[in-house]
Amino acid sequence: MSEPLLQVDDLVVSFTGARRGWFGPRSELRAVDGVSFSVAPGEVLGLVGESGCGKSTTARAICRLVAPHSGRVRFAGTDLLTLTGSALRTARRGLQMVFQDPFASLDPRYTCRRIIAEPLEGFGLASGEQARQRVDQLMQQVGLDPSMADRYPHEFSGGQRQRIGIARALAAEPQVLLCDEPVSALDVSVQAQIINLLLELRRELGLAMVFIAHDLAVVRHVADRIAVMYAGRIVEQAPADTLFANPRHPYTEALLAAIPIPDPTAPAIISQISGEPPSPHQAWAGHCAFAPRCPHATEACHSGAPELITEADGRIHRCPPRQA
Amino acid sequence: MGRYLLKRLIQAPIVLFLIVTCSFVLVRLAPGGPFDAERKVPPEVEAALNEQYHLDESIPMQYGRFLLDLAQGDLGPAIKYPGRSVNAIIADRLPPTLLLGGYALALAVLIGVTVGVIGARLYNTVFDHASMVFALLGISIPMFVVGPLLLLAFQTQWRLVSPPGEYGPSFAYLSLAALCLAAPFAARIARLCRAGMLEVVNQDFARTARAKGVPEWRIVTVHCLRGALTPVVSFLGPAVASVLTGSLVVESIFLLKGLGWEFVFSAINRDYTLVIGTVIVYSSLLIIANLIVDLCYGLLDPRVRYD
Amino acid sequence: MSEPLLHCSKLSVSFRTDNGSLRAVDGIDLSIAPGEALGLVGESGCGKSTAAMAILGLLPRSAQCQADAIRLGDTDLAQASNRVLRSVRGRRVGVVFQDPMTSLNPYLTVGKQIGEPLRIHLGLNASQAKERSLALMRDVGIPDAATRINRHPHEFSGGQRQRLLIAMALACDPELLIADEPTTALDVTVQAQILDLLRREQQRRNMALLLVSHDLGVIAHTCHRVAVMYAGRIVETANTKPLFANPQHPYTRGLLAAIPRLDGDRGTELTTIPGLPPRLSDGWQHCAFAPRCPHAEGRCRIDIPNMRQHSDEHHHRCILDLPAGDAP
Amino acid sequence: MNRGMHTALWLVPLILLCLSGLTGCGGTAGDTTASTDTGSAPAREQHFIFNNGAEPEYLDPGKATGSPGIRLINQLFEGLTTLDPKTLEPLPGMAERWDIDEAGTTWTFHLRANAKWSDGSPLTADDFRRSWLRVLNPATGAKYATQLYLIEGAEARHQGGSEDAVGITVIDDHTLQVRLRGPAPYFLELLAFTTYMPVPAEPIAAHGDAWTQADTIIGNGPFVLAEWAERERIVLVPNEHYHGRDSIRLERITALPHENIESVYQQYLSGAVHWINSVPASKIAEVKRHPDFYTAPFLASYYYRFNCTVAPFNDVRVRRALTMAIDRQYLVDNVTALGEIPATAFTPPMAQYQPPNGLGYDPEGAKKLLAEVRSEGVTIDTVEILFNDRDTHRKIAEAIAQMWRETLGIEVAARGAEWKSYMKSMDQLDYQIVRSSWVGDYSDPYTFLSCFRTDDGNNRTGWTDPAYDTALDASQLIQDPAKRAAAYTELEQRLLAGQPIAPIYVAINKGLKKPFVRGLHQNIRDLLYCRSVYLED
Repeated sequence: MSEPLLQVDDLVVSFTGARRGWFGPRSELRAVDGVSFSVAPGEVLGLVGESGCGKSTTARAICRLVAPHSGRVRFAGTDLLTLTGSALRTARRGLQMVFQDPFASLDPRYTCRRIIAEPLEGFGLASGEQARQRVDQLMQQVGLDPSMADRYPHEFSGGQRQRIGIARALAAEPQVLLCDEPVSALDVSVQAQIINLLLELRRELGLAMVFIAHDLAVVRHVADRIAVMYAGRIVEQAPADTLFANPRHPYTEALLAAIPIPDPTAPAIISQISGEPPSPHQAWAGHCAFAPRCPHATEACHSGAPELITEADGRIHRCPPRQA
Repeated sequence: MGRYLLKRLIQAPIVLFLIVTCSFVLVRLAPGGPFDAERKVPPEVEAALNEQYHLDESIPMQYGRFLLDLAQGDLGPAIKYPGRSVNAIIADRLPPTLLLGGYALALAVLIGVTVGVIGARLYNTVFDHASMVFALLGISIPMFVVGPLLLLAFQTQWRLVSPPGEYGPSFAYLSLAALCLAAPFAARIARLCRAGMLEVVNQDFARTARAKGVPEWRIVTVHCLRGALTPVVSFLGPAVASVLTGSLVVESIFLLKGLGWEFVFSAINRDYTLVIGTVIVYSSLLIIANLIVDLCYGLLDPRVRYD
Repeated sequence: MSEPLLHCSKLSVSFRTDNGSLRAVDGIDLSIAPGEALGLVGESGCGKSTAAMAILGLLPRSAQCQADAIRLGDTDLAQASNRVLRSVRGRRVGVVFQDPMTSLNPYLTVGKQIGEPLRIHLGLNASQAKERSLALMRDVGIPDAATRINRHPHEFSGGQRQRLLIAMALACDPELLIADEPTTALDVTVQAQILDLLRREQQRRNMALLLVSHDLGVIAHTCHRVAVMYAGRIVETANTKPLFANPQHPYTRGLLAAIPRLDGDRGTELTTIPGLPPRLSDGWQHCAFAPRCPHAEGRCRIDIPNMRQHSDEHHHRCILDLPAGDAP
Repeated sequence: MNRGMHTALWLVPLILLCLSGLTGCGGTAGDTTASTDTGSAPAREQHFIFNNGAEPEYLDPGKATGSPGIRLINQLFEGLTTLDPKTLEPLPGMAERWDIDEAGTTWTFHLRANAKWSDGSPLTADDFRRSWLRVLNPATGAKYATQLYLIEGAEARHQGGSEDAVGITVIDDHTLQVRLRGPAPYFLELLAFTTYMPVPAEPIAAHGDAWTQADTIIGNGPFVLAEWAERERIVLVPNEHYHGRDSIRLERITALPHENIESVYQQYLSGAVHWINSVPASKIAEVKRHPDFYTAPFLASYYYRFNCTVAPFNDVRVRRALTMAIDRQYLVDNVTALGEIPATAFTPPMAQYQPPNGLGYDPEGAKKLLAEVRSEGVTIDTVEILFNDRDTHRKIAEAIAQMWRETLGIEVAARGAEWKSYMKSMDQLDYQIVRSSWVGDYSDPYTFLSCFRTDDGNNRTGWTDPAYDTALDASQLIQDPAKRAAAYTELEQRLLAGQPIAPIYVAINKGLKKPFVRGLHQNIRDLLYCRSVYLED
């Protein structure tokens, strides 16, 4: 593997919660609890997990949209967390986000052209006629008709708005796209179009991506490597094929088993585990957060924090070897 | 909940203390004193009077004396009522104001909620439009216009109520006063309740109830009313304050001698002790009303947490 | 097919809006046999939820519903009075809604809410209703039901709330359960649990199920039969296995092909349906899918295609005969 | 739980309604009894109900200042003299006759043999001496003590001197001798004033300021206090020990303290009140058409004060110019419009005295005068009229501002202030021009003219004229009525020459009185004597 483009080390994002007892200390909520991963140039890392597991917060913390508590985010050789102001803005140019809700993330008062042109002018990449041409080019690139450039976001459909969001991200000429649930708000037929677009952009521009989603089938289709998050931690990280063929962590197993396969002849969906993921409002538990739902949990799982285990096949996970 | 209550109960006297201290200073800073009059009082008389009420002392001294008396529950002698104590005057004047205010609030809630709920159920019908026009009138016409109009109609023209004479106000007369005081609040409550109801009946849980075969009246009363009342309850806190201030106007129009009237009178006359006494009573009423409203949220909506 | 439990014929719903009327459901026929699970599938805005809600008259005021008949057993719900409709709702037909967070009344305890249909329809008194509610809560897998029956909905997790909604819908042993996107708001592991529960209760009670979903994966494992909707019309209906194995309508084929598969090749281009799902309008005068259909011919844009029989119980609304297994 | 909750919510207003219903029922029942009583009685019940305008501060004759209190005290107490209800002619009160020495300064009063307190105990000459000395004791805090300054040594006593030097001598139980500082023809009228009325010794000693409550008060007037429900009503019934009891016809008097004139007017229209002595300004046109409406001259002057200590008002020409630019006729015709009499002098006309003419409306003269001042380099750009914020005062101020603006080209601002801050500004000479009025205490110009003595607390203009002060004191030593009147005229001319004020009009009494109320006269001092009042069938 080449030198990573984006390296996240032990990232922690925490919030203070309610006071314990009458005069007790405020509890600490860890939305993201020691997340580490890296993305090589041109690589797509899938980040999956259920709602509230901290995957979106991770993306936001990397872009400094929320303030991380601790950890390190190295992007193209600089530590983003130590930068502020314009230095941060400049350093962040190569790292662009695509959001889940394309409508909420586009300013309704701006035309499509102005939205896409904003990073061009903001980063001094192009202006005037040059910018016009670049916007037309970007719109074509994401499959939008440049003649629609002067319309407002509400005049576009959901899929088209997501294309605008992608075009805006591309305008900054990034090396890494952080895609936060880019297709979950879309219908199946449109979702496929956007996935294809992202794959095409990756091929053409050599973009690296962090692709966040809760739909495992979509992530599997897009990502080279997949990290599975649960309750703020990455519980397993492996190349996509390896992960699906042979999940190591019991949570990954349960997640895979629960995916509804659109094939009535396939084995039926089985709910292997009971209970629900912990709410992010629950106080941070030091031990394995999955233990209460885990069919294999032992005494030890309920006390100590699970260590990261790196296996020979490049798989990293947080579950100690099970006795068969 | 317990902690919240305790916190509020600790807060209340502190808030009260601050209000009272501010009023104590402010009323003394206001130009003029209790003995200034059109006809100049001879200086030796003014000196004698000031001495009698300790107004010759420095303000900190007066304040200390006031606190000492207050600690014993004594609000002092009323300056403009020779021979009467503030305590006695408040004891005398508070009940009519409480009666009028309580009656008006009850009327406002009763009329407002009924009209609001019916308006929401008959959304976009003649009743709905008519009641909202009335509500708009109720909100926009001030009490000092409504009051004399009511008197003119019911007392002078139709002779349906008699003015308070020898035997104090009759029930009908009191009702008229309460109606005048209640009108703007009933109107606001009707609008809030209608809006609340319209919002709540369109929520998913109302549809769930409908899908269970729950009759419409039961959806309104059992499922939706509490939700629709939440904005009404938040309005009631400030409403209590407005009812208290409104009672100043209504008491004056309807010639009812309550505490509100006394408050205005004492402020105009710079009756220092009586002003502070009424301020204490009013502030306490407000603090209690707000506390009750806050606790009502919890009764209405189980999701409310007190922190 | 045995005598259907529910039969809707020519069910249409339009909405009055500021820009005229929108036809959300355009003359659909729907039948469910007793004990059968029917999946109603389609993309957002295709009218599937509207159609399901129209059966019990649960549409908002702005909707206008027309139908030749909505027969439930020997009752015609299309002609029924409000009183009759009320006696059917919750008693003969239960409904589970999409969003468990907002579909429960936050002001009432869950016990009260589950007990309500029992008291209204079966005339149980408070203690009887409570007892039955408790049993129902245990049935749907609420742990510690006895103490939590007096709790309010906000004290339950999302999955548990959906279980409570199911318990409420099942309270009077309905003949039909309408589940409108019952798992869409839930996480995948919880979704599996709820689907388990629905399947189990449906079989145990031999109850008919109308499952409305956009997720073909959910339908595939839960329903006996599937009806695919597009732009307010049913474009294809068949038993589940034939439909997935041999879809006839180009829209169904496109939909199935657009889903990334766990067993497919990663990183390859997904098959897509070009264009966008149609906006609702005053109703299409020809095949609504024609503008997006790669096979469309001139005649597709002339008339509304009729339902055609492909094989036993496999009908579709395409005038073309597509070769088997050919993806669009 | 939930059902209970809802019931509880609805219970609160219901209980409140029931409670108010219960208390209200008591009131209704009372009303019914009252009306059956009147129904069964063949003649009209002699129960006179009037609105007194406000709650009296004091019912203590020695301490009272406000007219609501004085109006009631005149029924409850009686001085050595009392006044004719119509003409205000002094009549024998507690004294049946009196002698005056030649100098007109020593007065000997002979009390009625049957002078009694309302508890039946005898009223003696010493009661008067004690009551008057009480007023003169500075510790008493009697605001009207100056009314007694006419008595020799009184002023000195009030300022801390000895009681023994005060010229009041008790000859015997029924004879009282008073020595005055000078011959004062109005002394007999003054003796009827509340400050000169006797107060009982024992209740005051026992209850202090609270002695005027219904259960403790002892009076000597035609009526006694039966009930004082504060802020609700005051009820008087005849005093059985009053010397003129036989001529008293009213059985009951109820005085209401309501201040909201608008509502009081409605009350009058509904018949619940027989007499109101103020009318709503907003309904003046309607009120004027009412057959019960009356107006009468009043011993009161409405005028504007100038602050003579600040420029440009320290220049008499400016004060005169401003005075000349006021069109009083226009004001009384169009602004106040109730029959007020335009005045160019401070003192209103009285039986013994016609005030001299001051400066009338003369816009040209005003312009010329002001031009003269301006030519000396004085700039008069903006002036401010201060008034206590009431509708009538505002209208008058705005009209005058308009006149000054148009005639003299001065920018005038009219500023309303709350009562006490208005008083404060006036007291501290913190104003330029301020609205004022003065009500006479007795029918003698002295009650007006003495205000402008340099050191008088009621001067409030900073105007000072030593010659005026000297002449004022000298006038009090003149016994001959004609000479005295001439002296007053001269004084008034001096005052008007100094022009510390701009007289505007003589005020009037106005009110509504039911036609069946008889013996209630509108006298020049607006004094009420119920002993002559009765209700006609």
